[in-house]
Amino acid sequence: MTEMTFADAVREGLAEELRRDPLVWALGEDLSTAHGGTSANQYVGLIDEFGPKRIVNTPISENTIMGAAVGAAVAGTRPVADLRMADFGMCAVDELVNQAAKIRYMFGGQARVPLVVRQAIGVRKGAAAQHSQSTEAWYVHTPGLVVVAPGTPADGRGLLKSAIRADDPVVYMEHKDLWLASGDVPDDEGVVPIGVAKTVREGSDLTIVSWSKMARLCEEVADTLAGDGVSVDVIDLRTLWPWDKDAVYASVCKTGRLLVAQEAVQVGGFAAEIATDVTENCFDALKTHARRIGAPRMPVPYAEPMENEFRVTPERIIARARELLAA
Amino acid sequence: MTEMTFADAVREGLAEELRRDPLVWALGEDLSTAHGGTSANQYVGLIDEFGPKRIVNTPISENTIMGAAVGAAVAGTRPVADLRMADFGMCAVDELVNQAAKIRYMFGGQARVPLVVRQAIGVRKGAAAQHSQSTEAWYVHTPGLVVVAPGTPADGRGLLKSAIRADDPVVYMEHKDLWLASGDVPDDEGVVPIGVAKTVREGSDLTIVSWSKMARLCEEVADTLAGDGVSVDVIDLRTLWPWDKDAVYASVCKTGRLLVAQEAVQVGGFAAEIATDVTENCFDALKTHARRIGAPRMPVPYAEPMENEFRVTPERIIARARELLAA
Amino acid sequence: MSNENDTQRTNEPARIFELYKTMCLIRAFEERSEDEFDAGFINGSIHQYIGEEAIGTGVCANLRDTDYILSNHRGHGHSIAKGADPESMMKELMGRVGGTSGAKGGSMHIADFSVGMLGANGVLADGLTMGVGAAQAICLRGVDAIVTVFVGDGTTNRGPFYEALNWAMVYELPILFVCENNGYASSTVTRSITAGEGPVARAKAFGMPAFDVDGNDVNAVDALAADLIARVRGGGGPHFLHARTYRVKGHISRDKMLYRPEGETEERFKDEPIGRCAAWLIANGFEEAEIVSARDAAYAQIDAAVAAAKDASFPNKNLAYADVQDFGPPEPWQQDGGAA
Amino acid sequence: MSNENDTQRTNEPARIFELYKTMCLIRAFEERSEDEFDAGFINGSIHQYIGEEAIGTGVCANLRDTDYILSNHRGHGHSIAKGADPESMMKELMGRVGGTSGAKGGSMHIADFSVGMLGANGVLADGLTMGVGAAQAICLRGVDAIVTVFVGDGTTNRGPFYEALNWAMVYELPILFVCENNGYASSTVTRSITAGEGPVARAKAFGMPAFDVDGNDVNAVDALAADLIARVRGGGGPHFLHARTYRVKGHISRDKMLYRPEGETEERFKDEPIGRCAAWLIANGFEEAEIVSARDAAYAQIDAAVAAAKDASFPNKNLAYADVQDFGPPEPWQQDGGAA
Ligand SMILES: Cc1ncc(C[n+]2csc(CCOP(=O)(O)OP(=O)(O)O)c2C)c(N)n1
Ligand SMILES: Cc1ncc(C[n+]2csc(CCOP(=O)(O)OP(=O)(O)O)c2C)c(N)n1
Ligand SMILES: [Mg+2]
Ligand SMILES: [Mg+2]
Repeated sequence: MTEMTFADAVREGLAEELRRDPLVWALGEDLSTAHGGTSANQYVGLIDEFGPKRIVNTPISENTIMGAAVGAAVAGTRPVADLRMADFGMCAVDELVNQAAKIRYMFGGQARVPLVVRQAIGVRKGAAAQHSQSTEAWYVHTPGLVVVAPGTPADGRGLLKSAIRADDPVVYMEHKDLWLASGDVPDDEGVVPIGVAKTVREGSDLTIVSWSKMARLCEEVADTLAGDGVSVDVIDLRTLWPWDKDAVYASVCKTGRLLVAQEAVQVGGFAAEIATDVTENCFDALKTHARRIGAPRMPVPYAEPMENEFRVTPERIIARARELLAA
Repeated sequence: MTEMTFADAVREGLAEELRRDPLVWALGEDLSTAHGGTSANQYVGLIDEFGPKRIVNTPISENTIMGAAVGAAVAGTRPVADLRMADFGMCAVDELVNQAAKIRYMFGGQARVPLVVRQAIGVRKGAAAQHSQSTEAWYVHTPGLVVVAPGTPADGRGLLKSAIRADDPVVYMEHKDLWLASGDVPDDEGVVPIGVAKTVREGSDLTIVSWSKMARLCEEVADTLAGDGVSVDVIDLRTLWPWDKDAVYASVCKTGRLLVAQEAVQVGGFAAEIATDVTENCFDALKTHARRIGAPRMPVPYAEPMENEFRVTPERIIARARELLAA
Repeated sequence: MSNENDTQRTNEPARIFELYKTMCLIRAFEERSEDEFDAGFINGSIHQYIGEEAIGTGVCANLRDTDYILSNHRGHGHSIAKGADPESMMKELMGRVGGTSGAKGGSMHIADFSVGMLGANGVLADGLTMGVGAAQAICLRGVDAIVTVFVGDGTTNRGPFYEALNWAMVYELPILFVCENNGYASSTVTRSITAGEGPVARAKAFGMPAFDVDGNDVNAVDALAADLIARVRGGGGPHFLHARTYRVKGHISRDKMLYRPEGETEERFKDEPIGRCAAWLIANGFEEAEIVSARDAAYAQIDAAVAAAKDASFPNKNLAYADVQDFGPPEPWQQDGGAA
Repeated sequence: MSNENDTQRTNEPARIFELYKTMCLIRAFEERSEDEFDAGFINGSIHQYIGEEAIGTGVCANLRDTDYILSNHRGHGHSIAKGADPESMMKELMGRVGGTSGAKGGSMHIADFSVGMLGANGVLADGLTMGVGAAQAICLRGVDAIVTVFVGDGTTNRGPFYEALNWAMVYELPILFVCENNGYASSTVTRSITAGEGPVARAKAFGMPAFDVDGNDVNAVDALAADLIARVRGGGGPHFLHARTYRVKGHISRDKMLYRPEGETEERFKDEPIGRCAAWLIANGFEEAEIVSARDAAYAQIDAAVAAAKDASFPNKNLAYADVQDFGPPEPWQQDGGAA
């Protein structure tokens, strides 16, 4: 195990895949001239080892970053397209959803689209309305796509590897606030399989399902609740589609109580899917109905007191958990 | 009351608004040269009365159709932008979500964005993967947007009027299969308020919530189930955000059973939101857990036998309803 | 149809006769599909290539099987010209077993990857951005191939078109852009919504060599395409071929063309490429009878394709659940025994 | 700062002295915001306009309060030049009550609709498509106003830029496009990702009159802008102004510019517009002391703005729930007494 930041771990993972398979390459804005503070940080130095044909600095052309990745995947390579933020990803929804997600299907299996598209999610302090969105629910709702949202350096690296090796298009959503967060990363290959959740706290009274940065907050929540004598199973989904139903069902059967916590706007979010699915499939095991928590349905405001109103904080999760435990 | 098609009723409604308010205008591809078989049909003849400054035939430039509508709304007019299909709407998600939905908020109320964006949804026979998508769930999940999905000619006309008069950006999603469907349209102004559902069948055993074309299928379902002695409340939501919680809660309190039916892909769809919300708010009234039904998570295939596998048919809804009633 | 012999000189009568046959095959395919559409055997919409056959034919005659093309909504002609089997295509249009895309795509998603035809497309301009990516893949893999992308005149007003032109130049990609200027974008006269001198001037603004040709003259298209494709293949970077033509039929087969001035179609049809090519062939030593029998053979081939398609069965409904993705099942209907 | 008197001749020393003051105000604003950012009083990111002041200043001096501008991520200078109050702007950056956008937007969403500044923008190129729409609204409403949109060199590779150029020409809209070519797109040298001769050639390909100017020479910018804006206002349709400049600072204030050749910044800074303008003013009859005191006044004004911003309170958290939309509540937190 080596301790490193999320950004470093993911860069390592990418470098390892670039070394392993000459058909892997990366494209995006500023990838080979990287400077601090953006996802581009995760490419620092790669140009020296892999050259400008595999670490491609692109024009500011989101449609083409995504579209070219699709074309290049169809034509036999494994591109990793970086759209920097899910907010800019909106400029390329068409290429992702109408093309990448459908090509295998609508051409009857004649082609595969093995690409990874990175689009970071989450609120970063002061980033405001257009640089803070979490859109994972859109892509879970989109047939043809795999969606991953790793929440630790090890998972960031390990899931990037799986994403690159997958023959499906994978939407890789990292949280901007995690880039500088540190954690232990295995010294071996450390591949993390797609579709497998991780139980990061074990407990018997309540199941909390979450992902990305929110899973880290839920660990805090579990620790706090442990002080009250409440023992919580915290499941970090890591992959949102296909999500690990077995792990969640098993936990809910054990605890009988489910809370799903997400950073995204609550209305229409992915938490509703999990709550509904679990209700449909584990109804008899539930001691009370499933709950979820997510942000108010509003854009992300700039000033801190207002921004905090958008945030799903540990305190808010705890309040919801207590309500659930009392029911 | 006059019987007319959805397309005609909506064209009438638009013409009436164009007459009422000189700041209303429409833009989109082929609007002034309309030919049969597309949403452009709904503009036939308007150019003659309102001229090319108000019925604007645009270049094939989806980003700008949407972006220009936003700019024109901010600058004091009320544009109706037609993107033809939700699938092409994906080419303008950025302008809709990053700009239209956020401008009022991120500029602290300095501006309003009174626009309507039409993007038709739904499977039309043989239209296949890129011309059949139903993406209402994305926009319900997007703060700042109103989402309407009328399912009758009268609602099509009446909600278009409300959408045009609203100061919020409104995503107006009509179903392609309804364009040629007929229905009674009131001879008066016939404004249909945003946020108010319509109970289209009254019953006491089961609540079925739906919208758009699916609400019509649910009427059939209710009629069939009536033959079995099951009496069904069918609620046509008409507006998806804000959806009429009062109407749904009241119905569920009466029937104790909820089924939500949608045409869109089930996973991550809007039905999950309704099921979760109702479960959270009317749990004690529920005799069994809420159910939902939606399409398999796959692109829409072309050939009929496969296409039918995508469809949420009355038979499938009935099967789900019976399962629910038996629980 | 691919042609392995790149050094063969263009405009030789024997070669043009081959192009003539390809054009006839496309024309027959389009006419018969309209009939079958009207008869209810084809669902959705079909966008026909009638009157534009010389472009796809002249261009693809200079491509190899290993070269890629990316098409748009009007993809039947490009497919046939690139060598796709018309019978499998007709099965696709009729939604039958044996369709090029397993009956999952239909007309708007016609594709035959085995001959480098990477697909028609229901979203305008997306073939362009995908095309530059395919060209980048070619470079990365170090294979000897080029990419050709077809784009309509109306589509040159979509932003991705410019992004793709710039991108192609920045990375000096082996790609040929072919703009088929048929005067219309659906029901709209393209000039009425297009500023400046048009596609050639726009391409040149990106430093891309751009050339104009009479798109109804298959000899001229073939000759120019041969030249430009040789340059692209030789490492000369992206090139732009602008072909002037006319959309003889409606935008889709159902289109009544109420927006079109009376007589325009008939007037412009006089210039259609197959008749012109036939006249050239006769002037260059072919017998009328040879030409007629070539045309008849094309129609016979398509009639046989139609018959075979009608004979083919519809796909099993459970195939709907195949080829969605490796990870995560499509969650088929449980209650009526959908696929496992 | 708006100037109601359009007939005033450009390049009069008194006028240039006013422009000088505006440029100093922008510079002072940018320098002080960097300090306050570093001190932790400003969150998020700030994109500074240092070294580019002559463009926004020279252009906006020829606009009226009733004209609209649309900006991009680098919007502080445009706002001040258009007449926004620096104190309210500083409050916005610091997230305080009294901020131009009620502290909801911060630097990247700086806007002052009362002076026709319709907003900075966090998404590149979106101001362009919105700008043509605003110009269409002007025509529909029949008001006497024009639109100016600012766009960076890097952004000219995004598709919507071309759509907007074409659109503006098709509808002959009253709009001026101003391309601020500062040589960089974040950490990338824009030329390295841009094909052809650049923005002017690209604009011309759409038939748009396009002109190039030394963007560090406020006299030249002012004169060209006066000319082009008069043409736009006079019904001459869209025009394109390409201003060459240099981004003296990092892309954002935190940017260490490790990608930039050593000495480049210092060398290029010699050409910065405020020093050049000061020299011109002295050569045209102004006293050094007048110039120094004008600059000092600008810094004093901004220092006062900073002080006032620090004195202002933070907005009540419940304001977060205001101005989302009329229909449908944001569903605020119930459990901790959020807004009603
Ligand atoms: C992004 C997008 N916008 C709109 C459409 C609808 N549409 C299909 S074809 C077409 C006209 C295309 O015109 P052109 O590019 O000239 O090609 P042509 O049909 O003339 O071959 C339109 C508007 C679409 N398929 N995709
Ligand atoms: C659509 C989109 N893509 C990427 C970004 C990230 N980004 C912000 S500014 C910038 C560089 C812009 O360069 P240029 O247009 O030259 O403007 P400058 O910063 O030089 O003023 C980038 C890539 C963004 N904000 N929006
Ligand atoms: Mg055309
Ligand atoms: Mg720049």
